[in-house]
Amino acid sequence: MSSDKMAARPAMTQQARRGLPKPLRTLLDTSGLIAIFILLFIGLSVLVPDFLTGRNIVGLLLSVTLIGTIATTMMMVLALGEVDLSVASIVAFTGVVAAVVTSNTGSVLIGVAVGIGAGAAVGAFNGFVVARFGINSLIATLAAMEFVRGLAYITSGGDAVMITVPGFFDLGSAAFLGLTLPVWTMIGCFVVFGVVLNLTAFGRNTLATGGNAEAASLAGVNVRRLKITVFALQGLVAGIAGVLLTSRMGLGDPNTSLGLELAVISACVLGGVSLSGGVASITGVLVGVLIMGCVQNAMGLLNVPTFYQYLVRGAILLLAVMFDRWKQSRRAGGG
Amino acid sequence: MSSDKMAARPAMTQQARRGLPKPLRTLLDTSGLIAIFILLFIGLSVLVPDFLTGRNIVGLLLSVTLIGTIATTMMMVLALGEVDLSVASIVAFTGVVAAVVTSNTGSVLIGVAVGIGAGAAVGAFNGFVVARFGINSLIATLAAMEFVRGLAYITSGGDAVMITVPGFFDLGSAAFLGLTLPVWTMIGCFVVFGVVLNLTAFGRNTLATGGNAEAASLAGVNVRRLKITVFALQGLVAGIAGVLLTSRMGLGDPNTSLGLELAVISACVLGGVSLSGGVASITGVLVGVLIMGCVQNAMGLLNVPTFYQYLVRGAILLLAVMFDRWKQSRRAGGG
Amino acid sequence: QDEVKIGFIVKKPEQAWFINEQDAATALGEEKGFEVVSLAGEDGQQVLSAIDNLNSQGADGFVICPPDVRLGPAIVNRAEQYGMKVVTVDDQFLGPDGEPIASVPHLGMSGYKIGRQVGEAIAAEMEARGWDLDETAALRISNNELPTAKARTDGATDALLDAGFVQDNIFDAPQQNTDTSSAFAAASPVLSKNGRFEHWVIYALNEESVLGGVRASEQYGLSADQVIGIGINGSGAAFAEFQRQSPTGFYGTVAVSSTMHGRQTADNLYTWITTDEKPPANTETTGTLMTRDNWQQVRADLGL
Amino acid sequence: MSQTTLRVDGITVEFPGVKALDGVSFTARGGEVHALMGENGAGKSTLLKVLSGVNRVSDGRLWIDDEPIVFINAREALRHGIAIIYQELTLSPNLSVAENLLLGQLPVRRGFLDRRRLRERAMTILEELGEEGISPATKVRELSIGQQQMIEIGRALLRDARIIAFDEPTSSLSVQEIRHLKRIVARLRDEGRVVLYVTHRMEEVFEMCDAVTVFRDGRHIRTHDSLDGLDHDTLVSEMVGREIEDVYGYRTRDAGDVLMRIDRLEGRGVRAPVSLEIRRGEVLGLFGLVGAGRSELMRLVCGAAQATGGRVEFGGDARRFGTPGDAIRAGIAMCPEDRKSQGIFPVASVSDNLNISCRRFFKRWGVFRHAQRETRNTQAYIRQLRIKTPGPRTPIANLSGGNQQKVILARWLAEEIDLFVMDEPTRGIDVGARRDIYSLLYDLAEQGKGVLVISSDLAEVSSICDRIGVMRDGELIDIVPRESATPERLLGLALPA
Ligand SMILES: Nc1ncnc2c1ncn2[C@@H]1O[C@H](COP(=O)(O)OP(=O)(O)OP(=O)(O)O)[C@@H](O)[C@H]1O
Ligand SMILES: Nc1ncnc2c1ncn2[C@@H]1O[C@H](COP(=O)(O)OP(=O)(O)OP(=O)(O)O)[C@@H](O)[C@H]1O
Ligand SMILES: [Mg+2]
Ligand SMILES: [Mg+2]
Repeated sequence: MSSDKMAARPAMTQQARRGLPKPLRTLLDTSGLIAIFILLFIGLSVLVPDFLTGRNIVGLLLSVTLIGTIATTMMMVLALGEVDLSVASIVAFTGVVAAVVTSNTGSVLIGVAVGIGAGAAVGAFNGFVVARFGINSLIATLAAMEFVRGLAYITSGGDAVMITVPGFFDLGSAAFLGLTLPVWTMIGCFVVFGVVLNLTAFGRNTLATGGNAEAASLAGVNVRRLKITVFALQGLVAGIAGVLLTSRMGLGDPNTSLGLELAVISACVLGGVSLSGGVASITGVLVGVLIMGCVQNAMGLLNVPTFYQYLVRGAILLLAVMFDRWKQSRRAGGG
Repeated sequence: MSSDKMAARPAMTQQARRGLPKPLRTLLDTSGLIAIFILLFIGLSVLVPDFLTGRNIVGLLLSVTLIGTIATTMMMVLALGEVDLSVASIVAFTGVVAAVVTSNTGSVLIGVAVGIGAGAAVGAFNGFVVARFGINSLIATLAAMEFVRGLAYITSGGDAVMITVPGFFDLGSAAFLGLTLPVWTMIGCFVVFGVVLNLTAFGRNTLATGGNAEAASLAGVNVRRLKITVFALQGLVAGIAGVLLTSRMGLGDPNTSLGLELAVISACVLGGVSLSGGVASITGVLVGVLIMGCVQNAMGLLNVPTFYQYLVRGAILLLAVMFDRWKQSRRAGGG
Repeated sequence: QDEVKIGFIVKKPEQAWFINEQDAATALGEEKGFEVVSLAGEDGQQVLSAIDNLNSQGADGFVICPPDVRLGPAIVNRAEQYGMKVVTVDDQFLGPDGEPIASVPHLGMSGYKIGRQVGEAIAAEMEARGWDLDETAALRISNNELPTAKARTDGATDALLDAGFVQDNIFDAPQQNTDTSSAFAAASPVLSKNGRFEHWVIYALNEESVLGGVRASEQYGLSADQVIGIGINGSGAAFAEFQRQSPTGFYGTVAVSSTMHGRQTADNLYTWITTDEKPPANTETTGTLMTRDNWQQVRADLGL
Repeated sequence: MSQTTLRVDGITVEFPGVKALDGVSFTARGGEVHALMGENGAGKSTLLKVLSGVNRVSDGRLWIDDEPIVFINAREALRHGIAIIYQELTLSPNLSVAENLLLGQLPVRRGFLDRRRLRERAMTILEELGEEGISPATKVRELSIGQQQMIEIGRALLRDARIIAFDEPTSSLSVQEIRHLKRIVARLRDEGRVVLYVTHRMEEVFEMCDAVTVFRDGRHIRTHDSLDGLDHDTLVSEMVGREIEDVYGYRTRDAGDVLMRIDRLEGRGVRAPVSLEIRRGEVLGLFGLVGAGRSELMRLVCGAAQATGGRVEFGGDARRFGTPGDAIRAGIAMCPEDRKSQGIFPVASVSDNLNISCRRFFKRWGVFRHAQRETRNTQAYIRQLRIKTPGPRTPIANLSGGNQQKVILARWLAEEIDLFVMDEPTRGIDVGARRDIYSLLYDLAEQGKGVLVISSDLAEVSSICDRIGVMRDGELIDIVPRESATPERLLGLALPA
């Protein structure tokens, strides 16, 4: 609707744009969000000392692995027109399970497998409840969020679980080309789900279902199976993230990652994923994650007092979305 | 879709229903959720010692005032097809502001007015951003949630703000007919917003806009003004709740009510309010709030270990929604 | 290297306690000419990012109150990797064996001991008021998800039991958060269920929670002289309560000097970095009971 | 009421990549029904949306009674007495019929909703619409699309507008409702209002309208101030820019063996068991009034709803499909009737909309989709059905209604299956494209496939089908062979006895 309203003044915007140098103009025109990110990144590199150093960038990447990894499947869930609030609990639960199982069996492999499997099982259950009974995913996963967090506390006895098998730590610190396994996992997830979303029928069906579930069903998409699969994938990836987190930290903490779900969802939405389903882009999500990570990192480097960090985070989030909206309507108007 | 599938066996369900006593049958047929609540309430009264005592019920009511009060306007926001994540921050912020202003001016009236006004202002700003710029309300209010929480910390310096004017405490403890002002406020909000939703053009326009914003706008509803008003009301009511909380507790705590927004939203959704807008019922919300409150209260009385409380809360939430769904599809099938 | 730079990482950056610590450290830094970077580490993930961040800024070491004591090995590991020195404040690292990591200097109060102090103060006041132990119940506002909270309430419980408190009269009110309203909600059913008791004592992990319990007790018609609530910290919530016109059930609080903690640990670390003199392995601090009568004095003494 | 004049003066509307209207000028006078005609995507709906302030113009203006205006939003337009019945339904599904009818002008008394007046006004208007059967308290989502369309019309009538425009109102209405609509339109005209009427049905133009303006590609082609002496073929060739002799172009074929046999099938919406056979190479029609149960019957067959009794034999075996997907894989596809709620994926591209089902045939290494083949497929249908779109990647929501319908149709034409069930396939499609579609259907039949067409367009069913089943009130009344299927006979069977 609002794009309709903006549509009326193409001439004006076209003029305004002439003032900018050519490459910047093209960039602004093709993607608002990527442009925001690049400008932000350049700005931070220039203004914030120590920002553009190899070790800071590695640190930055590491700090967004959890959000980034889970954002890839959250993107799928949102594309489907659903939402998953239980991811933070799954991270905590699978981490605890992996720690307990590894400690008890002495086998890293079994521990990791059971941990990840537990995540996938929770995800599949969410999907089943949503798809089979037609229950709103917000409420279903909110229930799962409580339930699974409870399971994490019960499994761990409320206290963080130490891991005694040294091989477990290697998972989180194994490095290749200067990046550790968690970072590679995040990169892998971006690649895999980027491919899934864009290059497979499964991905397109997910988008279609998010756009209009009834039409998708009539067009032969097995909506129920699709939903279960997507939620199971979400659980699986959250499980992987949880296990890696545990191995990085050296302990399975049932209290970990409170509030992670909102951070992940907002990274996705910042990246242009529609909450009403049907619209998603993997580059958008990547950029959304990176914007949030860079801002947080720069605030740490600049020693911004905690309280003001809230203001900055809120303001950046709002400004980024507003700028993106403005870009979109301008593009619609400018033709 | 799923109602279509259930629709196939009216004969069977009609038969099954004959087995139940008449009044129960009618109840089950008219409203699933109210029935769940009544059964739950009877069950708890019988099984949980001390549940059905005057003072426990008063305590129960008091413990749900915060959620209950805010749920009434959250219902309006959800009916509009939007969502507001910033309520918890508004509660904290307005409480702190009221405490600071009261202490500095020495006037309870000014403190309360400024506190509530601050809430309304934040709400109106949210509405403005959502309505004017067409920004997704989840992301806009997420930004506000961060920003306003930051403001609360900055206003208070991070520490709870003490109130020196004794008149302020009376607000939270003033009693009438055995119920205190916060409880009456909650009751008042339920009445007011019940009336607004069902008996005014404003309420019906809100539902129409939530059901199909384009249709409402084409039919001449001033959607933009409507959105700003609803969000402002939400801010106003959250402000009232925040000020009352501060006066009840005797201090303005910037850390208060973390996670309240999810509790409020889930009470609404439990009460049958649709997240996609256009469907809302005030009795539903009341029952949703009461179910959550009763369960929490009973777990306290039964001394359920903390960790298992998570399981119970999750399970109750899921079961209630599932039962409600099942009821709905049965009714659709049987009718 | 021209200027020394240290980090100060805390688990709850919004709480007055930790803000005081960080502020005190920063103030000391200005006095002595080193820079303090205040960072948040609310979970393991954030702590490691904070350390990476410090490393990017070229810091020489950091003071930390970890979100989980068992993160010790991972944190020490990361710090060693970057050649940074670590001291802990408030919460001491535990090693894989469950024992404190002795190689990391620590300064703090043991949660259990401070809890005991609360319990002892309550016992003393009960005795002073001459309460009958059979008619006295304890409202333990617990938060078993948080190990520090558990240590504190356990300490208080043990001290009360040692003073002859009746085990069966201790009731748990599990809160979901650490703020006033969640404590209020948790306390309500317990109080309503146990109306037969004449007197109540209330304790929890902090002042806000005890206050919530006291507010709930008022709701159930218990007067100030029927309730003894004692908190822990010495923050605005307590001061607010002490400033009220008439006494309430919030009898006192065990105040601990966050300022001293922040200053001392920062100083220790600075000395370690500049003179290579390692601070003592474990310094235990204690709290001071602060009541309506002496709160201003104690507040000034502790520099809160 | 005094007579109003609407003058459209040099209106130009641009969308990214399209000039939807290009300097259009004409005049419509009160007391006449002015038809707007043109191919799909010619710009008819765009013009109406300019009238209602939804679309902004980049040039030109409107004159109402010699007063120049350009509206900035829908409220403004409503205040100036302009009411539009849009091509796509714009109702709020969970509100009652009465509330939807009066949305935007709900009656208020002392600050509160005046429920009594709400109900009364709703009842009056429902009666006028000939929909006395609908209770004002019913939720709109429980109505059939035809009924919803009538509510939409009722809402516009309640505006008491000077200028009232209908955008293809009859595309989802059946004979009975169309009759009411015609009466209403005549009354509006007699009251001196300006009535604009968009349709693709020629017979309506000649029957109801007094003047006609023809558009092509966003340009004004010609305004006939009177229909005297204007003949069907001239109008068609002005619209599509070529000669079309017989739109239906029926081709005879021989029927093969039985493809599907429905035996005493029962379920929701189908009150009496239905038995029916369709042969290879046959085009079978299903005619009936709105709510006769044709769609419901086919939903039972295609797995979109579950039958309570009876059986379906397909290709010789008894089959039961749990989901439409099962049916499609077995060789039956259904093109749904409600394109907005059951057909399109509004935010997805034309290509994604078209290939959603058939893409399973072009996979790479069993997993990846074959983007080139999808694009090729899309482009082939864009050419074949003359779909007017800037390109295969345009979001389908930017297409005109008729072009969206063509995309949905192409989705099923691209399928490699044996039985095509088409529910109201030509809804909103212009004459030229219709001809192309019919000839495609005959092609399919000639290849030995079965085609089942549900249609409420009497002329259409009686002209293109080999046999026509007539349903009434959830019952299959009779199956009439083409030779004896006169419109009168079909209508006689379909109308309540
Ligand atoms: N919102 C939009 N964005 C982009 N293009 C649009 C939009 N709306 C319409 N168009 C384009 O404008 C042109 C005219 O469309 P319009 O809907 O007016 O056609 P129409 O004459 O009503 O056709 P139909 O008979 O199919 O309804 C089409 O090419 C269409 O693709
Ligand atoms: N969602 C619904 N809820 C309740 N009743 C419905 C619903 N959909 C259809 N019906 C009813 O089922 C019956 C059959 O409707 P159906 O849509 O199958 O008729 P049809 O012959 O296909 O007519 P149409 O011309 O509208 O497509 C009608 O009485 C209709 O009112
Ligand atoms: Mg059109
Ligand atoms: Mg139909």
